[in-house]
Amino acid sequence: MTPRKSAKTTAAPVEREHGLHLLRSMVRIRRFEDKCAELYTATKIRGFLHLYDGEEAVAVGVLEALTADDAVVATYREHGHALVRGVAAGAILAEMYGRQEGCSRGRGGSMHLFDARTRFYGGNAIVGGGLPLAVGLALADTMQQKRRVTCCFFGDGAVAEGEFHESLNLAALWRLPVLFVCENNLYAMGTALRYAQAATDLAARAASYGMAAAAVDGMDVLAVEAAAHQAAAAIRAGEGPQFLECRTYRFRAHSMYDAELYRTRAEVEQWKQRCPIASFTERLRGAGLVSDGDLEAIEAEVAREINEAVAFAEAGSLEPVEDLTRFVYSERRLP
Amino acid sequence: MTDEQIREVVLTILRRIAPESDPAALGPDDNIRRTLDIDSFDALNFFIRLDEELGVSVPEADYGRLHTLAEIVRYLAARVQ
Amino acid sequence: MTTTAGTMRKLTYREAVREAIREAMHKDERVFLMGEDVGRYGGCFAVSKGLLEEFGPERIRDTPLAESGFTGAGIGAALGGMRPIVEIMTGNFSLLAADQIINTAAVLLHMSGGQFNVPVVIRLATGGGRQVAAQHSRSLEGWFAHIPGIKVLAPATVNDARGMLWTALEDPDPVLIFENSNLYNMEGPLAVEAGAVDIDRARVRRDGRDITIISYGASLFKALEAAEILAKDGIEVEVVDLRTLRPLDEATFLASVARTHRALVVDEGWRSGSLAAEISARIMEGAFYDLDAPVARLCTAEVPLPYAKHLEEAALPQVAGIVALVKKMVGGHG
Amino acid sequence: MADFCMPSLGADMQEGTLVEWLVKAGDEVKRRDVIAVVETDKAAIEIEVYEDGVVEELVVEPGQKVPVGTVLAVIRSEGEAAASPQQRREPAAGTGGAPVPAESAAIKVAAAPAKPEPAVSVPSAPGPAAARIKASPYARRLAAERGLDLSQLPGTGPGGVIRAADVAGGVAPQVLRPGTEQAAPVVAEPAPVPPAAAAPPAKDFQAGMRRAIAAAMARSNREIPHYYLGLRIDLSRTLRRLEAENLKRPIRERILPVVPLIKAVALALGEAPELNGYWVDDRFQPQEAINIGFAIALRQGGLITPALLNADLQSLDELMAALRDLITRARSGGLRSSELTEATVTVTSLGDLGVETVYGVIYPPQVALVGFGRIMEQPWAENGMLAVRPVLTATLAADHRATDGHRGAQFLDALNRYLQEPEKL
Repeated sequence: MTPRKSAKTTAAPVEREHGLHLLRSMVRIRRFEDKCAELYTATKIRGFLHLYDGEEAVAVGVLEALTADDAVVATYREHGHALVRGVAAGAILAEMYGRQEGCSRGRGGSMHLFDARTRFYGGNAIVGGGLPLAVGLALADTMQQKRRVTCCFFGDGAVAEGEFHESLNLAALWRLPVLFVCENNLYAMGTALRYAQAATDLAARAASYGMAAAAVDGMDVLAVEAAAHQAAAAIRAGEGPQFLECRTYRFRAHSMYDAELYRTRAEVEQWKQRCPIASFTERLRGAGLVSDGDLEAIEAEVAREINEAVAFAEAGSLEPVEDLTRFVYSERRLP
Repeated sequence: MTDEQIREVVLTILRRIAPESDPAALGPDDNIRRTLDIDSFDALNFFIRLDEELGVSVPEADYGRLHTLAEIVRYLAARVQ
Repeated sequence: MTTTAGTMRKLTYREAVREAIREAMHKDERVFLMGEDVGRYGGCFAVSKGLLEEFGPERIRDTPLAESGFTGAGIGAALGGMRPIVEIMTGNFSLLAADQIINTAAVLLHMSGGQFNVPVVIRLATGGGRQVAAQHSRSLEGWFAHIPGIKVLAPATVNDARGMLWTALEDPDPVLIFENSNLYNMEGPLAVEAGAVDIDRARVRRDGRDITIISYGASLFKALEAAEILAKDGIEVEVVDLRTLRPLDEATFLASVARTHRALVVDEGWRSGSLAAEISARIMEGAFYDLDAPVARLCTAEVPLPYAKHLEEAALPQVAGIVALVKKMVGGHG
Repeated sequence: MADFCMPSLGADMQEGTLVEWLVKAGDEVKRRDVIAVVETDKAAIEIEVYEDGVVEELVVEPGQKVPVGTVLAVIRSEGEAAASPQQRREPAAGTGGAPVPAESAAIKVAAAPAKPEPAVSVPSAPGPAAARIKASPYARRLAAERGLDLSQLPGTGPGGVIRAADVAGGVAPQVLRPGTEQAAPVVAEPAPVPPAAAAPPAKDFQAGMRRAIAAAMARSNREIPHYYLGLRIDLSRTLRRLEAENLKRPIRERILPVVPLIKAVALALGEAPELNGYWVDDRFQPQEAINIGFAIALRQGGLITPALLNADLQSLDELMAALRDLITRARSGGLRSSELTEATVTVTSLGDLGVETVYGVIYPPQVALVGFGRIMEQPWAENGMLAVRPVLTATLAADHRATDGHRGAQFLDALNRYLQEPEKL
């Protein structure tokens, strides 16, 4: 099998409401991450904090292709995925505050957001570690004749891990319903893809395992959405796992701060010109689908949501220290 | 069973119960409890052994009548076939 | 449970494990077995021989040599509602799957604040003594017993080999079952109606008053054999079979030590940072004032296990060594 | 040379008064010989030496009070050459004029073997009393519970470690033999001494037990402010019931009167839990289990108080069986050390010997001892009627730190109540 051609950016027509919805989703992520950065500097949030600025189109576009029944396995840069998947902003923020109202009761923090209701399986912070998990979830679905998709996000760094190759092989071998989404932001922490991989065409490498693979412009939410829909449809049609490489870029440091010695300001600025939110806004505006009033309304709505989330997190309570050793083993037997 | 045999059995039992003492030196009319420093547990064990060896079951009420070797031998002689 | 001699039968440890798998698969259709060579080959140790024919390739699932991948897939499948039994051919290879076991299975419940439990069962052959040299003779169960979030079982008897699997499958959390490969051929009695057993408690396998030997797995039988020999010298050894290495049932061995006042831990792991070290420490913490002698440990010599038979035997805990050590501990002058 | 030091005869002992020397310079001494008497706060205690050798010098004079660890005397090991005058300081005043001891030392030098042992045979460690005592944790606990001084116990474990069996006072016969002393080089002495290991164990054992009892009772007397209460109890109901019961039974299953007494004590303690436990670390530590230490006299002397565990929960038959088992084993040396340490209270019954009233000494760290005298027929007035009844005097010796007389009285009252309702025992 050969990689599909990159889905070209098209001026695909988009319904106004849907366009506003996609835009709103991306803005929610961006503003949420901004708030996280602010709260981190105010020491409200501690630990590692990996922000998603610049990559919003990937999470928003891909998750559009999933139904409520499907499962999501994400990485440690997963605030946006959780948010778009439907985990409440307040619960995510409370998690980062270490409050028991957090979506993981304050046990996980920024890197380990979990939510059973939306089948959001983390929040996995071992690079490559989420892939076998996704394969297993898909295996379970297959064995139980459940026609669901498990969508697994990972970065370009994961491609170097053995678990990437083991998982792709297993999924292809057993024709499991996994949507592998590689968020290729060109850097594994601070090591550029070209310094880590002999072959940098990741879709081609995935294809070598015998699965359909495509690369898409990860800065274009419509392109991502279209590719994801296509891949998900193929999976649901029983064609086995699909691989989607989303070429994207992170605007901020790897974690909260790094010296960014590994890339130039100019490079960052160049990518910022392709900001998925700004470019999509322009397209909507150009098509006459949004007004300034719409944008203001979105911003106001998002600001309100975030303010409420901050208030929720601030008001959250600390889990009693006596409960420290809970959730090491289950408190109930299995049914 | 002769008195001598009975006496020998009694002394053997006493030796087992009170090995630190010397039942052989016991005079026929010495108070056994006092001479051999026998307490009520020893006494009970003594009567249990008697029962085992000679088949004579001494009722509790008779304990008070048996203080000396002579008394015991006489008592047993009347009851051993 | 009372059984009469008439309802007992003999079978090997291997057969007991196989029966346990078979029964579990009949009982619960969510149960399946996956691992390297479990299907067409019949299992490296022939444990799953015949099961492929009975259950088919979906449920007796051969995997590529990708320990992390298929162990992780087992974990994911458990998360997705199945009850997988993952066979990692030997504990040595578990190192390739350690990320999935330790970084995923053991922590998901906690990281998710109690939302996602992982009811996976992972079976691993363990132990030395078969001249398969350094890379195939490790006893890493003590390592895994270090990790909160998983349970670690070490069935020694045929009864436990038969009964622990189902209990493990019913457990909501990841359970690792270390089967000592030297035991697979061991024959033992099993009640016809034998079923699941608990995985919570250690067992006193032999009563004694002079010293407690704490052991598990294949070493248990060395301890019991040593106890027989020592009994002829009037030394009554109490032998505790840990059965579950995590969580440790310390109440049982502490109570035993409180009775005997001496403790020897026989552990096939290496001594430094070992399970034996943990047990020693627990005894210090929980039974210090009952100790009449320092706690002793008999572990594998701190070398990678050599191939040559005499060297391998010298490296592993043996009956003679147990006997000598116990005599030294119980005897008058050390 | 070895120093013979003021021993520590209890953790709380800081100093002691040398009362008397039982040896003089030049005397030969053997390990375990008593060579001095030391007075502590309350008791005069005989002190043994732990070396075979010759008294080189008495350093401290009788009447002097010195801290623990002070050198009282210097003992020259057997086979060791006497110190040359320039190595030794001058003998202390009071042991005679300077030339005389110097001369006697010279004579000893002449008597020493031709081949002097190298100096390494001289223990360089401080004397035995000052040396850190090696004892197992369990042995330490046992010794503390029984009020024994570790320095007085022989260590038979590896390297001379004191183990539980040593504390139990030779209960386990195989550990009686001390085998760890530095084997003194055998020298051609006029009267060859048998190796220490050949000393008759029974005597050692008795002496050890005597010392153990001495230490415990001295400590009790020193530390525990006792108070005593007594009550005469009509035993007719209990005895009548027992006789009726025994009449139905073969001898083997008969129950002795002391058994219901013990049971009644156990039940009464349930109503007075402040009497059941230990005084440790300046506070009373109640014990949930009621384990009755029953004092058993040994015919060869001494006594031993193994415990009847959970006596309140056992039937009379079970208690009788347990008691018989304990007594048999106590007298044949088959007790387990744990049985000697778990008592939470002690019962002493001296009625067999005709004693009317027992005034007990509490066994530390316990806080109470119940004593029973002889059951005697006595005139007894009840409801205005005079009758002859079997009557027993029960006494309570209790630790005033833990309880007051009021509580003790409640206990005796409960005891009496249970003995009037033998069907409840």
